[in-house]
Amino acid sequence: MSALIEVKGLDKAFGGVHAVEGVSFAVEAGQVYSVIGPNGAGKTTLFNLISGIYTPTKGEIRLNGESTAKLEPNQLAERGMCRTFQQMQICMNMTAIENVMLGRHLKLKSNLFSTLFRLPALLRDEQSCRQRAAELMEFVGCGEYLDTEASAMSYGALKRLEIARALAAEPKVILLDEPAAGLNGTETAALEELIRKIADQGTTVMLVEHDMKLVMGISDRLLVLNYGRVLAEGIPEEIRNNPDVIAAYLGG
Amino acid sequence: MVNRFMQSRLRDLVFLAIILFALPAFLSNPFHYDLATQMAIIAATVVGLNLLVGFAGQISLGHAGFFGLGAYFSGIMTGSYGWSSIPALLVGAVLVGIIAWIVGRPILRLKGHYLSMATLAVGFIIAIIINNETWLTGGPDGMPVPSLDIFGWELSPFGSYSLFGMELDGNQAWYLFAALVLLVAVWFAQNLIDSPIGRALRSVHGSEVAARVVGVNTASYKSLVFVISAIYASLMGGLYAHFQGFITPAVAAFDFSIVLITMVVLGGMGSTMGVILGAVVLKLLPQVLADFQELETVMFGLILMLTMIFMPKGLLPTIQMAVSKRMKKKAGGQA
Amino acid sequence: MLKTMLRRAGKFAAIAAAGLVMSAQAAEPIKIGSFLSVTGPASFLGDPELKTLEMYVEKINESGGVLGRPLELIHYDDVGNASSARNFASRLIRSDRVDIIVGGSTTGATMAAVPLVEQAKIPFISLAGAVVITTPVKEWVFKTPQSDRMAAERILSDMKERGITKIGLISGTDGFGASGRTQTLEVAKELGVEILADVTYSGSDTDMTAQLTNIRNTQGVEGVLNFGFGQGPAIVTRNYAQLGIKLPFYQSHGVASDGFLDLAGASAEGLRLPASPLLVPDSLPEDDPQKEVVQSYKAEYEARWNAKVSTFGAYAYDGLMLAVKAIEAAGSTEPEAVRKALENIQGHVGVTGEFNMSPEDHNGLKADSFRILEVQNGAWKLIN
Amino acid sequence: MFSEFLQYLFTGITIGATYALIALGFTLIYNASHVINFAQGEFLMIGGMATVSLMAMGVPMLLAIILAVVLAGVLGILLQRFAIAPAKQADVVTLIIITIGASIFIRGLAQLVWGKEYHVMPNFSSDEPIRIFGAVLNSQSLWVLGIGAILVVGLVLFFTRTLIGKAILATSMNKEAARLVGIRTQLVLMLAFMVSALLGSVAGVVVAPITFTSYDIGIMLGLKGFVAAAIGGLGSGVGAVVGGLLLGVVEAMAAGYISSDYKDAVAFSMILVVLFFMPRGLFGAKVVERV
Repeated sequence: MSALIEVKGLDKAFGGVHAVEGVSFAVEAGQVYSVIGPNGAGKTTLFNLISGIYTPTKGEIRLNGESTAKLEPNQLAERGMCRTFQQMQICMNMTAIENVMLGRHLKLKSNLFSTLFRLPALLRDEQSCRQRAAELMEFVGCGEYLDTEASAMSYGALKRLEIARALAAEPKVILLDEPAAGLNGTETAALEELIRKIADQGTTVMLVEHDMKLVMGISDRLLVLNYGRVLAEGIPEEIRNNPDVIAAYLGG
Repeated sequence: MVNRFMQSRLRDLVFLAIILFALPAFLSNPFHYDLATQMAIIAATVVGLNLLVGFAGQISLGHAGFFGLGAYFSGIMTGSYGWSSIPALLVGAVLVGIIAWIVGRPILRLKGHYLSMATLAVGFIIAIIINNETWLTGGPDGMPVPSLDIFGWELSPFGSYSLFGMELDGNQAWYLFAALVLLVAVWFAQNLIDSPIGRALRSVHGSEVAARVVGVNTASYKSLVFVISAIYASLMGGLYAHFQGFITPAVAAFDFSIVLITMVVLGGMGSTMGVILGAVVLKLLPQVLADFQELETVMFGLILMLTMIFMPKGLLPTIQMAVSKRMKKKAGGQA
Repeated sequence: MLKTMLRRAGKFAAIAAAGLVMSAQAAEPIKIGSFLSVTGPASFLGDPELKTLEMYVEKINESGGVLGRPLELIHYDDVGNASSARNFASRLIRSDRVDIIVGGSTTGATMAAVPLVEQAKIPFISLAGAVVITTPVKEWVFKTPQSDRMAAERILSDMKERGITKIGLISGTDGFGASGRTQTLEVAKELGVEILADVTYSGSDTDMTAQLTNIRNTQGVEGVLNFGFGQGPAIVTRNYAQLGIKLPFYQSHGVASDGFLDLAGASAEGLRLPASPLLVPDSLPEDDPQKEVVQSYKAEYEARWNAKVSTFGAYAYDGLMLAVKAIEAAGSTEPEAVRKALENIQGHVGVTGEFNMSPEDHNGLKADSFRILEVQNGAWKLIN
Repeated sequence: MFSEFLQYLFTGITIGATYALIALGFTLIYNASHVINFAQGEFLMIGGMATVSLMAMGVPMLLAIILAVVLAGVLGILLQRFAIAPAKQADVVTLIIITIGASIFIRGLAQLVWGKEYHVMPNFSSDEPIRIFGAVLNSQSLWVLGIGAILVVGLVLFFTRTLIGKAILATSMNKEAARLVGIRTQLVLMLAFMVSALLGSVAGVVVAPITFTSYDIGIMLGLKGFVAAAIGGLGSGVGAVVGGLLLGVVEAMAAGYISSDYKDAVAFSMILVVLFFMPRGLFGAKVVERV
């Protein structure tokens, strides 16, 4: 069985500066796969490459065996990839639940005619979509915000909301970019619980995170980046004991 | 379970209908009906433009071009080629939609001021063509347009009609017609906003990248809303031409594009009721200021500037915020 | 409860409406309505027109008004925009309920108002030039300026007299220029004048050298005509001189004002144009019937406004005088009677020319009411 | 044939230089505050009209020009202080509408003060045109080009050699960081508006002898300046100059060779083509989407 995500010799340069250089790895379906590394190691750039927001300078990414070189982010979403952002991307001009309902975009049949005349079929779809979105918000733990304007919500709630939106698309793989950043201890614990639940449902999770405790606790495998290059790759146990990793983290 | 939009949609639509049908009690002469009719038509145009600007967050400084195309297409087909109004309006709308789609695809990739520039250029090119092709459009001096006929039934500001036993003159009949058109335009706009398509559109404004990663093909949604708002403009342009009975290239001019976008921003971007208010205010202002003669321009500029400085969110949203703050205060005081 | 609320709302509306309508309850004045392009790109038309109307309405009222009733001038500024012109015409007719309209600075503004005027059956004397305003004749629409067609006839005939039969044409893309261009092309065909080059410029252009170079390089051109108004023709004139084009140069009546000479300066030397005698009142022969009218209008206007008189103000003067004459002849402001009286005005000597109206001619001027003037030593000189 | 081409080129470069100066004004303000100032054309109008009216009062030309430019500069500061600064939270479109309101207001005032007529300003030097290979060049065109070049060089020196210039640049790159290192950003923004107004008014003065001047001359020239700035790429000084000259030359060539009816349409089509291939104009900065 081939890997769900396969990255080979990936390169991304911004005006001569290599943010990601010669990175290769593979993520099997069902894993929780984390990318760690010091600030500026190229983690977010890597996510932007995988999710199609940046085009690689060199190298190849395969999703389910298919090359993603020519695919736009929305086409990747159609193929089951969804993500959250380090700097949250919430539509502040909508309510919380609308943000999650947006996540179900691909699951809804939208037809201009039935939309304009607001035909019963559309209403039914909308009802069930809303219901599903409400469940998801409950699932991630921001169920009390349903019709709150997104702009009026707290940071932590928005972080969870973004995950709910990504889940609403029922992705095969979800990319979480620093979901724990800015969260306090209790919130982080809840997040860990949430990620576990997501993984238990069979969704592959890719994670960029700084919180070592969290990462080591839930990851099946880890990728360590440093200055855009792969420093190490393996199961948490191997990473923990890798001298290069220790050196990099301790400022060696 | 009733969501925010459903509530406000019903409330807004009923509220608007009450205002529209109660208004005649305050209109004392045909000139008032004349103005009110124009306001309704322009308001419907702006409701369409608001879908693009207010909800999808894409600026257009050339929308009068589409309004003008609709006006001239309808005027030319009915006037010179003997078409009936309804097919002229509809075919015009389809053509304008196609044109908008063709130009929209490439220019909607642009962002911010570059998009304003490109839409401005498109509007200018349309206006220049209308101005120059005198054989077809009558050139800068304009052309007369026959009155509206709806499947053989003629609606003219100069006619007289009876409705449920009420005697109406042409201006009153036109007003009622335009009011209905506005209601339908608002209804469509609201249905669109509160739907999967509408969410996709709004997400383009809220966070384009978020929209893309959940599978929204933002490029085609931007095109879609551009086309829809162009069709609104085209249809309303056609109606405007039939109502006025005479059009000049001013209906397609840059100045008018600016007026349209100003109505949206002044009234409140993203608020359907707000932009209608914006249209009413901007249409009324020149009439009110007419008595100030030389001071008219200065005052218009000053009012526009001050309103936008002190109410950057637009008239209606600012008023609504003030009211809800007040009510909260009251509630808080009692608690 | 609801009733009182409604009543109160009604009261509000009445107050608001009164504010909008400009209440006017003087002793049965005769209401003269006007919409003019007082500001905007055509303000050089609307501004002197409004000044003239204001001044003569005042004067007439000082000497007892018309039919013993004072005149009341209700005027709006259409900013050169045809849609606002139409709206203000609507307001004049339906809200202000004027007896007659004297206005419409541009052809676009006039034509936009025509359907309303025709329907409301209110006499309307337009101050705009294009031939379409009165050809075909519209029952309620009259106009005081000579049509652009007459201007084209006058210019092309003068050219032919000088032996010029192949010309270059440069015109503005505004209403005046475009209509003038169309008429010139038609008249040229009738008179056997060939138009070898035909170029345009838009109202806001600041340099017409490219277009003139194009004409200069066209083989066989013997003379050049510029049909346009505003500042454009002055720029054309200066570029013409700079390029050193020596061919006979004509302008239209659109620039027949002293302001044009100020703008064009020495470059205007030698150019010709058709104009009303207003620019050369003193060189008219003593027996010219227009001499007195023209001289006194010029003197009065310049004394009152401390500004140079312009041909366009004279259109308003003639319009107002025709209206007064018609109302006096009709003995009332009853629209149909006034319209009939207007149609029957004969031998009325105005500043623009001698008006002989008829049911077939709502302009009443002949092409020879245009005099051909030439700029000599920085001043207008009457040629014929 | 060649003289014809040369003639179009002269015409295009002269008017293009004017566009370039206005475009530079747009660029300056855009760089400092990311505002597109639709009142830019009014600075040009103020320059020309104030000079003409002061000269009519008997003030010598040079002094009249200086006073007019100072007046425009003050106006630029007032515009920033009272219209732009209070609305700093506003949306991009809202700011556009504010500057449009400001331009209508300024135009209305000018019309009240100076009237609606067009006015002539004499050439700075001889009225005699210069002849080169059969083409004619208005001597004033040399003034436009010369002063335009001086202003461009002056601007470059201003931004690279003076503390104030560097402060404006720093603010444009990162407002917060600039504030942290002690730059008074509000003051800097005000300065940017002032310099932009100075540029516009000087442009207005030098072209007035060619174009005449009136209270509404700023509308179209201002718009063309925006077009030029967009072609060149907003925020790029080189782009503004190239965009302005390009627009002027294309207009003149189109009027001469293609169709004078459609020369403006040709210019506007050119923008569409440029933006189609280069969505940020010819010299616009490439921006990487940051998420």
